[in-house]
Amino acid sequence: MTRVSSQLKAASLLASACVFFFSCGHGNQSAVEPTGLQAEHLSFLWWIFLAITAAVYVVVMVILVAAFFRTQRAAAGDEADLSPDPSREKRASSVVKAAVAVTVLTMFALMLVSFRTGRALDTLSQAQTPLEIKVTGQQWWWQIEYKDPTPSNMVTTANEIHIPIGRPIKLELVSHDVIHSFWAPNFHGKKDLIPNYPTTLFFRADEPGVYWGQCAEFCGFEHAKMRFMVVAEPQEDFERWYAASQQPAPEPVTDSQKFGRDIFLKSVCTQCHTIQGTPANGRVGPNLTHVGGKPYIASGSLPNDRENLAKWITDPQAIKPGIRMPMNTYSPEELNALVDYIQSLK
Amino acid sequence: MKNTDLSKKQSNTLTEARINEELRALESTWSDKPGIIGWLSTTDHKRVGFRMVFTAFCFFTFGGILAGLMRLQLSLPGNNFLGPDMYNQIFTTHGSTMMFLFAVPVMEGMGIYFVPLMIGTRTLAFPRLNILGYYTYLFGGLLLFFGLLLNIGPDAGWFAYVPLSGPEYGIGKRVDLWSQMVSLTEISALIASTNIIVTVMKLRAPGMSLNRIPLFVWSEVITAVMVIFAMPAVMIASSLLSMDRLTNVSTHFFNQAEGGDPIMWQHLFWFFGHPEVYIIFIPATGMVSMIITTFSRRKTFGYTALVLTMVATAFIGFGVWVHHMFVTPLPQLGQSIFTASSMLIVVPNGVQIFCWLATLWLGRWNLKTPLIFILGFFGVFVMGGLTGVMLASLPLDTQLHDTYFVVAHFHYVLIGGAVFPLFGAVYYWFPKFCGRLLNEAAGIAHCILFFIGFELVFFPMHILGLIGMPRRVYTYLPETGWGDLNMLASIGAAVMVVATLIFFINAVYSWFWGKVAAANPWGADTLEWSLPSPIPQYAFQYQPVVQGRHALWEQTADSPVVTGLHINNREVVSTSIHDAVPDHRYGVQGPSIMPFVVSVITGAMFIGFMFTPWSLPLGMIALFFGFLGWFWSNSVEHRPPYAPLEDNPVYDDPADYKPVEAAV
Amino acid sequence: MTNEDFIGRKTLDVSELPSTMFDDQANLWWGNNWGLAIETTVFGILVALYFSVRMSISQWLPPRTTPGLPVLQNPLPDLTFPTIVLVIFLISLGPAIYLDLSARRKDIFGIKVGLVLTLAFNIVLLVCRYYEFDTLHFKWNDNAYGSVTWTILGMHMIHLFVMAAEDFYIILWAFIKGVDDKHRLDITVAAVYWYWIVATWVLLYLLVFWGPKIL
Amino acid sequence: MKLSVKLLAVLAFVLLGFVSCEREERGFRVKTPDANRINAKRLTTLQAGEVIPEPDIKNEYEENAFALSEGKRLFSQMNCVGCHAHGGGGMGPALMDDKWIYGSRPDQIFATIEEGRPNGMPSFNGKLPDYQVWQIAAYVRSLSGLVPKSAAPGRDDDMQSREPENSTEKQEPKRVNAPQ
Repeated sequence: MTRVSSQLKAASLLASACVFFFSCGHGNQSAVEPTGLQAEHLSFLWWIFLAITAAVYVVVMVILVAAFFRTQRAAAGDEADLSPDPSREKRASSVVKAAVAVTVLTMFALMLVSFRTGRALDTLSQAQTPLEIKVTGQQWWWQIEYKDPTPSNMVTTANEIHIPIGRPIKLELVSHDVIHSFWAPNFHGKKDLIPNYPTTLFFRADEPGVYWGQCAEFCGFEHAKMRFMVVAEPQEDFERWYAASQQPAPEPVTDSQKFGRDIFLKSVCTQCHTIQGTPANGRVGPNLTHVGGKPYIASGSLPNDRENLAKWITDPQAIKPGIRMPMNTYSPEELNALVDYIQSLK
Repeated sequence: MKNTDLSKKQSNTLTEARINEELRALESTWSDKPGIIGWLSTTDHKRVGFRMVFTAFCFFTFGGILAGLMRLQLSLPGNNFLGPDMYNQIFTTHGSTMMFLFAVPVMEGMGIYFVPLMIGTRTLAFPRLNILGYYTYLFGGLLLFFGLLLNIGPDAGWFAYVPLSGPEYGIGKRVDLWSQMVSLTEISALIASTNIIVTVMKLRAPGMSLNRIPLFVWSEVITAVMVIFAMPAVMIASSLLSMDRLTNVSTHFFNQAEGGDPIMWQHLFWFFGHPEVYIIFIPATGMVSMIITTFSRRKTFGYTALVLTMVATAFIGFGVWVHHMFVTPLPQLGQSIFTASSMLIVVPNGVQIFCWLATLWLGRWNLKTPLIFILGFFGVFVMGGLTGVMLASLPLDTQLHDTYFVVAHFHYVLIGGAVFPLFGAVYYWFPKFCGRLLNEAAGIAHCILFFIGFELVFFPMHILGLIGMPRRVYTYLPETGWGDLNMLASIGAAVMVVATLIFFINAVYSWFWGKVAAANPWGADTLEWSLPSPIPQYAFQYQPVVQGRHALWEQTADSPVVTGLHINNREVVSTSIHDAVPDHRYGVQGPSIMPFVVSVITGAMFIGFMFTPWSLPLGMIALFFGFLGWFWSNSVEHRPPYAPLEDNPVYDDPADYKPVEAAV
Repeated sequence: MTNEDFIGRKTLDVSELPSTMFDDQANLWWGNNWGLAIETTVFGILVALYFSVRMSISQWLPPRTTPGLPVLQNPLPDLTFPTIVLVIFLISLGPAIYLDLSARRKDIFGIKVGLVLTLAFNIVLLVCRYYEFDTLHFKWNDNAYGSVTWTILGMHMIHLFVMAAEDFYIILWAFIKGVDDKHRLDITVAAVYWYWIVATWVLLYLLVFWGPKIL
Repeated sequence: MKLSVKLLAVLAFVLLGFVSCEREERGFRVKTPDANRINAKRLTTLQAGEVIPEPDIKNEYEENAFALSEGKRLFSQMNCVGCHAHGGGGMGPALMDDKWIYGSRPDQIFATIEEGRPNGMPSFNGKLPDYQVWQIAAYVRSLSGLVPKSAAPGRDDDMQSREPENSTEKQEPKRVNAPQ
């Protein structure tokens, strides 16, 4: 029986390992495919821990299987052994003591590696002139504010962080409602955003690409769809994006877009959303100034296209039940114009 | 009579006539009242313990159904089967059920059932409190479940972090249901623990000195001590939370703006929450020790080490709670200390594993279902322990915390460390419940399927966590690539359901039509196996005198028994704490309906406290009368010594009695 | 085992052993003490909570700025009345010790006098506690400091209630049914409870009434 | 025997539940109670012809904890606090007392929010979906204790400026004239 179960065990390990390799393609939200300095330290630590603990596991299982094969079988009626062979007992006792010593040493080694990694992680916070970004977790989206000495140069956006590669990033993490947790596994471990406990997180991106992160502390209905995107790009690309983001929203061009803007400004949208350059200045929901240029809407849960926008505007509760955006009723023409306008906000 | 040993106190005075007369008296003295009143008022620890285990398994089933629903929801990306509202209620109820309503009570229930039997006595020290504890647990559990059925289940997670569970964001009465459930079940746990500790301290059979106590009993005592220092934290936390939320009270314990602290909630919760894991695990290690000893047909290797490691685990277990808070903004130095202590706790657990392996290595295996479950325990639990080492590392934990990796880890630890041994224990002790054996073939099928299903469900979760899946998400997007592994896990859940169904069918079938078991079908060593199955209400016709650590293996055909207890009162012999020398005859109260009445009042008081603070004074007034009735019905006033038979040497002075030197 | 197995067995006769023992030989004493261990843990956690509140509040003691009430700038708790109450607590140890000793001596008159005296003290202290809440100058819902001090006082007050009820039950029994061995044990255990109530109060008094000054 | 006990317990809990579960419903995809809206927009009972009886409109949100808390959130996010503070009043009248200028009935409050009032109360017509206005109206009544306490919101995680809604004593509404 144990043979069967241990074989099954081996088989399931093997199968799981296969699955592991197959799933490695999705590396843009993965702790074991680091693209930043911090995550590389952590990933290194992970593989060390995995190697050592896997070895321990194999040793224990081998002993168990060996015991299964070598010990004699007995029946319930057999006399129990109350005065076992003292020399065997003594040998076993020495082996157990040695095993305990090895355990203590292994733990100590792991502890040291762990502390060293912790110190290595801390060095980034000494970096000069990091890019400072304030991240505010809200139920259920992320407000991103790029700090700038001149207030009018500050950039406010949502659920999408653009960063230059190679430069240390300093995130100021804040929450005003419940506890959220900021986690972009390719760059660093997570950090909790606890109301009234502002905190910081340093990381650095080393390879350009689009990476995902999401809230890791349960925060209510739409915890699952509180995602964000990190776009790591070369310095010049970043600067271009930053300069564009500082601009107010582009004026509508076509008639449909103009009609769409009028609808936007007349209806409930303005109570919550801001579009810079228009009277819409609500602070409740995400800033929509450049929403048309974003690949995703609804905190990274819907690709940004016409159909999804229309769906999202009319019935957000079907996509993210419990979210604070109300359902809206528009005639088809109105909706069409509204979507035209929003898509023009590049 | 100085320095006399046992032999001087023994005489051949038990005649058949006397035995028969005493047996008849015992039967009527220890029997319950008839009818529904008798059912409600029983103080028989076996009935209460079984009820607790049975109720806990009912909650286990409900909790399992909830887990199945969650796996259904997560099997496909973007699934619409359960919305976030329902999903949040379900995962909160699943977690709370498995921790508060299954794992802890089932271990207490096994303790309530077997501890008195294993130490050779007839009752717990406070039998009426015992049944009170059961009812408060039952009411707490029903409260939670009817909440869920009525769509008002708590939805803030089983550790209910403020402010999400607080008055501003925890809308309605949902979290109140959770906090009152916690208070009620923790009252029950505290009662059971006090009871078990005192029972083991004072009611052990003569001769069962400290170094002869069976390991399962040790584990229950150590757990009980942990409960006493851990559970008050969560009880206070949940009471403070309900006070923060309550109409006309609105305190500010967790309101930072008024001097409270939301992180204090996490400290209070995890100061309970981490020991809780050991509260569940340590009794399971007791079961492992019992089963391994019996089925490897030899004395336990490293008895003293096993006891000391349990004690060490209990101690260190109180010093590791902050590793649940590694990603909160706390000072790093303090957190590093908790990394060290969290890794330290591996050492006693390692010692346990090595001792068990040595026992198995040196013994001759009687390979029956209970032992097979223990092998499964090794396969699963060791991996859970090792992933625990990873989570203890502060830097590594920042990646793994609150992901599916953690979900995998604690299911390996709790199912591997507690449910596998528990199933083994059920197969092992089933004959004591009903006098019949569980079917072996079905048992083996159950074990193998459960093991396969378990690995299918939880192994992929390690990987899911590493590739970014946080816990407590009700759905995920197709582009995350988590779909395949989630589907695999959901298929595994179906296998686990099949395995559990086999177990339930086996249990029901064997209860009525299984193979009739002898008193000691496994050739085990502890005292409960000297009793007929099922066990009569008085348990021991004569309480035994224990002569060795493995009581049944080391006793002889003429080992002495205790006489002279009053057969018309519920009496047992009470012994000294260290050497188990008899010091007095301890009379306990018989059945009474008052514990039920008091528990109803308590339940009503706690439920009322969700709505109005006035339930507290009103409840206390009602409790005053409830306890008055209880106190007044403590009717045993005088217990004159039971007349000894002629020729029976009189037992003079407790100090004269010395147990036979224990073989260490 | 069957009946036959017992025939002719050696026996260990315990019939001459007493049916009630005191102190660490009594089950009830241990049950009570483990219960007190639970309650001590409860108070320990509440004390920790008090310190946590102290850490969260930068200006200690915070002014009372409750809407609808006049602002109090330095709302330190009054010390006179609580100190008098503390002295009453300490004096009440006298009757409790007398009761404890009488129970052990089997002095029925002493027991009855002691019971009535302790209950009287208990009730006086309950009334005092009611007024003690006012000396804090905060209400439970003013801020976290108010919440935690009220909870500490309230928790301790619940013990006063429980003790009063216990005393009352024993008095009923003693005056109606007389004092037997079992209830002598109950009385000594109740006395332990009272010692514990007084001991915890000494510490909690220092924390609650001196803490605002010295912390 | 076992069964009967459990059945009894079940029954008791179910009864308890029926009382409470309406209060806990989370309505995400809320359709506006349109029928109410027509009546609610009447500003006066004066009209030509036959007297239409006073509409007796019950705002279901007043017994629903989720809707009340949504109303509370909107009350603060739509900047009602700017003038009314947290119910205590400032530029606008206090909402936590017993004085009502434009009526205390749910439909009257709805009309006040929807149409605005002289001396500064803006109109939210078209600025908020109707159901959210009803939620705010329900919340406004909770400020003076006019909704069941078991559904009203608890205290904020904030500096306290008033009694929490679920601890407010009921203020019997009185009609007063607008201050000149």
